[in-house]
Amino acid sequence: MKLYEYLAKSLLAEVGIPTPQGRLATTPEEAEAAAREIGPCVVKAQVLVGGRGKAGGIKLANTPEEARQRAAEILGMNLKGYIVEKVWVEQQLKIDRELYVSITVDGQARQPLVIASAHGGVNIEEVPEEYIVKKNIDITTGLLPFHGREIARRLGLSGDLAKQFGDILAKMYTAFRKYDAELVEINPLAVVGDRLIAADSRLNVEDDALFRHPELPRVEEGTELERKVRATGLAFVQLDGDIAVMANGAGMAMGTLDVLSLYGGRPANFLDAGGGASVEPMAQAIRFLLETRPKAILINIFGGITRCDDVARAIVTVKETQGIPVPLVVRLVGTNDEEGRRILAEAGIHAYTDMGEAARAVVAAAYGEGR
Amino acid sequence: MKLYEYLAKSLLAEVGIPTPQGRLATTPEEAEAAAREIGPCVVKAQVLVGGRGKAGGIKLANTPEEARQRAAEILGMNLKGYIVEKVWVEQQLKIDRELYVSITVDGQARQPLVIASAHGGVNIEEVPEEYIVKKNIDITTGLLPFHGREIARRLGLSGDLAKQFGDILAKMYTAFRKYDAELVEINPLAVVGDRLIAADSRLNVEDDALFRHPELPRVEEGTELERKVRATGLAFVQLDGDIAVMANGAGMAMGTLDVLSLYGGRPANFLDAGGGASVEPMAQAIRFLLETRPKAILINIFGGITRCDDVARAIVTVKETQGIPVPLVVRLVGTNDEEGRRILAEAGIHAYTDMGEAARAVVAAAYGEGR
Amino acid sequence: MAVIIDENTRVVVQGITGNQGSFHTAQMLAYGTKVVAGVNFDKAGQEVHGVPVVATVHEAVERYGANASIVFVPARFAKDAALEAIDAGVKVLVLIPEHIPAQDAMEIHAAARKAGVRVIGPNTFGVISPGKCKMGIMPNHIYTPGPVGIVARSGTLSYEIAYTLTRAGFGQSTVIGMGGDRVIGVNFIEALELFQNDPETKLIVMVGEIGGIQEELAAEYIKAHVTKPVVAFLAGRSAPPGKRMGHAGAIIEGNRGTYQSKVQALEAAGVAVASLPWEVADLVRQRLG
Amino acid sequence: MAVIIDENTRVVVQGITGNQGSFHTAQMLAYGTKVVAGVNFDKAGQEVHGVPVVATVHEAVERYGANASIVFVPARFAKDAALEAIDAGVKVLVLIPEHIPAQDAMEIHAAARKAGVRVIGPNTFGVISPGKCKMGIMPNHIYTPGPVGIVARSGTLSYEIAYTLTRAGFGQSTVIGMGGDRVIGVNFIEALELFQNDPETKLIVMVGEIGGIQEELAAEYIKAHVTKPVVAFLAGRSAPPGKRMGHAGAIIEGNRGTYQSKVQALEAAGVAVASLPWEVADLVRQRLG
Repeated sequence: MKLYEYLAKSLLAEVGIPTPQGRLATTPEEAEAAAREIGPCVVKAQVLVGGRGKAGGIKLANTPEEARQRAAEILGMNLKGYIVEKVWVEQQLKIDRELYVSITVDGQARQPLVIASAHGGVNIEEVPEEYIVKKNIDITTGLLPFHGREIARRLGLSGDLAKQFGDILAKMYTAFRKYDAELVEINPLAVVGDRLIAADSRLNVEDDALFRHPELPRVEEGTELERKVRATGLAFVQLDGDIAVMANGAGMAMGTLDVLSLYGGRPANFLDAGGGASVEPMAQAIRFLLETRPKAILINIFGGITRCDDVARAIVTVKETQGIPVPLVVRLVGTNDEEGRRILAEAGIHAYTDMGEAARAVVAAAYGEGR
Repeated sequence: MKLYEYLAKSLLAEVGIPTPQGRLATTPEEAEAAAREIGPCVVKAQVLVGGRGKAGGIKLANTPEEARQRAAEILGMNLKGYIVEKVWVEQQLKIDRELYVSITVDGQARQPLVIASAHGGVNIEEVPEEYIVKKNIDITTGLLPFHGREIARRLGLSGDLAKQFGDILAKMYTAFRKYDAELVEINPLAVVGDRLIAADSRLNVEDDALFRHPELPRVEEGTELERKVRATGLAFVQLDGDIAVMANGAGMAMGTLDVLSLYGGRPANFLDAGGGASVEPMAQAIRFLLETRPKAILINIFGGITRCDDVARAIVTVKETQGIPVPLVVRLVGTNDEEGRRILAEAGIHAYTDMGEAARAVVAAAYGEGR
Repeated sequence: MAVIIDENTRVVVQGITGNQGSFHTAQMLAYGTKVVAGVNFDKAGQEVHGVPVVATVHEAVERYGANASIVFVPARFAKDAALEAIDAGVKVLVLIPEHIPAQDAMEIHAAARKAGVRVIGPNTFGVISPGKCKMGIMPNHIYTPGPVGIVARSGTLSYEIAYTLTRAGFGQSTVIGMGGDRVIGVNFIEALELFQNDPETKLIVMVGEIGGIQEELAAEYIKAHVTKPVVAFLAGRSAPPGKRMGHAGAIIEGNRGTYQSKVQALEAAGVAVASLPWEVADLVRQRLG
Repeated sequence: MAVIIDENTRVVVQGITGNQGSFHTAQMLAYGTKVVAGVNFDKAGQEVHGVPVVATVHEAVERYGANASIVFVPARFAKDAALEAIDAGVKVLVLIPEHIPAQDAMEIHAAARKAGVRVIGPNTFGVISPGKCKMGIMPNHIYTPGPVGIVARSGTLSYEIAYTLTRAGFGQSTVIGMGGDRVIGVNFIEALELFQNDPETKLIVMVGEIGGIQEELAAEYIKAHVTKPVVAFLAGRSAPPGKRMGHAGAIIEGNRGTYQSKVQALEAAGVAVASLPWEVADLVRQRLG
């Protein structure tokens, strides 16, 4: 879960990382008042989309009046589908130099990873490898002062800046652990005179650890339907095609989309019915698919922890309660598949065993045989 | 550093361990008021000596008046050299069963060690080995719920008592780490109806970690002189003989006492002049030894991190500033010993190289050749 | 021979009394897995499908000689369960739950590495050595013993492929589910090493997907160390960038982890990459005859 | 041969610019130890007795090939310094400071064990392989190469004994200071194992003291595994119970760790126990001729 900029910055400030002064504002008047306190400032739209600056969501203001005007311009703006409801009014900094530092989860090493660069202020993926310092942290002993010294050395920092760097890094790690972060990023970490300041920063909390963080406001990304489906615990992504797809297992769901595409089908979505969902959630998932008014539905199940009989019951439940008004193609193999097949047959639904056949069948049903 | 009972219990209660209700009192009236709140109680002398009960420092009181009387008896009492200034007025418990549990530092395993027994209420060293459960904790991952379950199983606990046990154990470990304890002990861990209560408990903080705990009041053990010497950072133990001894290194200091004893000397003290003390602290140490008015002084140095020239300078400093009115025997070998020997020679002090010779010489000097 | 588990594997099921734990215990028993005990502190003394329930993994190890554990407890309790199993001395640990926090997983893997425990998962379908032992949630009837080692990031897709191989007459030595999470135990490289050194395995099938750089790293490893033929299928060819496709790792970020980069890397390492799942069997046939 | 350190040991000194660090760097250099670098972040670029000061241990390893570190920083910074050295990849770590908190020491040893680093101390005088390498604070002139391996809980007392051995013509293979703390790295048992397997060592001298059960455990180990002759001296014969004699471990608690119990255990294991420090040389002479 990405956190809004203002929240991420506030949490990092809370653990002691120096951040620019800032105030949250929901009206131009509040922005003006904030600017009066802060001085020359930047007015920043609080939406979770990239490229806010280019889209006009970030503007400079040198006086309180300007801050009010800029806030008035930004509030209510539609940024890539999101309406701006809040702006973050933040102190302007006179930046002498820009560094980069982040802590993330390194799946290969199975350890936290610090990435740092003396070339900050740009997307780290665009910085040449030789300017990047990487260091894994042993999660059992944590981040110690020596990590700060060693990374500072490799960045070419010395003296008091190095000390400040180590201090900030230690506090980033504190935040990383405290908030179960998958990313804590300061970019740029600005040299302002003789001080280091986290000019811009991000804090993404891992979704799977949110149960440990009731204190954090939930931020839902995605379309309305995506949010609705995900709220039931299913992995769901809307795509721009017209054949709705449900499969179990992320790999299988992706594979189904791939096969469907290769046979000329246009998938309307990715839906992983997941690990061992029971009947009702799966029925609900099928209902969600029907809401998208697809030309046809393909259900592709290779039962493992998901039982084919449960899938069949879910399909029959939906058919019997609200009907399925578009062609439905089902493919069923794996755990309890015979029972599932029997349940479907009783409801007059044929179940394929071959994935390719099922994909071809749904393409034919959706677009007509002549295609 | 041992903590007073009331403080240890308060800190354990603070981390969430169920402890009996208690109040600290410095006057009989305060004890009476406490008992009025608490009901039938135990009045306990707050001194850091064992065997308080037998010495009359722990008494039952069933009414507030009795509590006042018992407190009046105990306050001001001399318990093994310590005057009782405070009593802890604690709720009486109806104990059904007594368990034992502690967390300590296991030097062999280099890990924290949980020791538990279903046979609590007595000194754990008196419990037969087969009734004792031991389990090391990996300090890098800490104490987890499973440790509680596994130890509870081996103690024969089940159901809610096991859950309470696990919860208390986890909190003991929290206290162990939070306070850099060398011992957290609950004995007895009392079964009172369907609840577990830490009827009596101890929390000893490691001396070497006290710098991390400015929040804890310092408790000094030992005689007045011992405290004064230790305050300078030296290891010092008063003994009942009459030859003052200074050596460098704990093993050497012990060895010197052993050799001295074997030759008929009676050591007045153990004093480890320690790892690389500089001139002034060593001079101060010699002054302390003089304060004990010994019959003679033996200084036995095998210089390593301690430099013999520094030792010599310390001796000469004392000799020149205040004089050394008793026979002084010095043995000097090791780092910079030639320089040390030269400095002493200039001050008219002979330095032995052989430890046995020096020990015999000081015995002769203290008790006369005829002995 | 097989890798990781075999007929000497004695399994304890953590969370045996739960819905999934109980169901898959029955399935594993039906497959012939030696499930020697299950763990639930509060239900110790009971039985599940004839398997004794004990209080802790330590008890399962002491009393029933368990040397491997499969975990079915809810994700938020998984770290405790996993560290319990490691502390109790099992040598193989299969973590079925999905949604285990990555930081918990890192702690689990750190402890496992220190103790020399092989971890499968989390968020895995498990591991099976057909005809010998199954520790997982995969269907029983789709595998058969044979010369193909399979290592897969995702479950169902690998069932699909194993099933086509079985029907085409190519049995499996061991099938390893790596798990779909970002922080996992046995990965492509470790699995490739195990299969390369396993005399029974004659060919290796990798089932990968978009996201991350695991397939690219595997390709480097294959070039340097693997002499046995390798066939791969990768899911996510049609996935748009920036969308997380279920698995924590399955997202194309920037120009990392795309379908094309993975196929290129693998083909450069001599791996035959199938376009459709059932083509894997054809590629295997060409290489094993 | 020698154990732990030899002529290939390349030493970095952590805290080289401090009083003790600087003094003992000079002493180690004078002894012939290859001190290749010192560490002090703020003084990187300077030199101490001709030894380059670098910012971190990693830099010392990368630029000067350091493979062993000796730590002189204040106790409260020792955990950080020790974990730095372990992370940087040294294989031998000598921890001189006393008063390192025991919980810090436990963390250090956990990390060291995981990384396969041999730790001497804390609160040790170090380790010396006479004529080859000295990492420690012991006087230079009291040792000479030879067949006796010494392992000691306390420093000065072992100097005393080494010095009498040297004067009696018995040189040393390696002298190991275990350190006086409760939580230490190389202990009697590990040292005994090293010496038993070292062809150069013909006899082992243990310098123990009251408190703890290390000598008793060593006695058990000797009975089972050590074929070379062992001679011991133990300090604290005259110490009263309940008084901590300087070292964290040197206290007789209850009936554990007494002089008598240690002597009995060692003698039962065939160890010759000297009553006076200088008798050790006589006992060695009787055994080595």
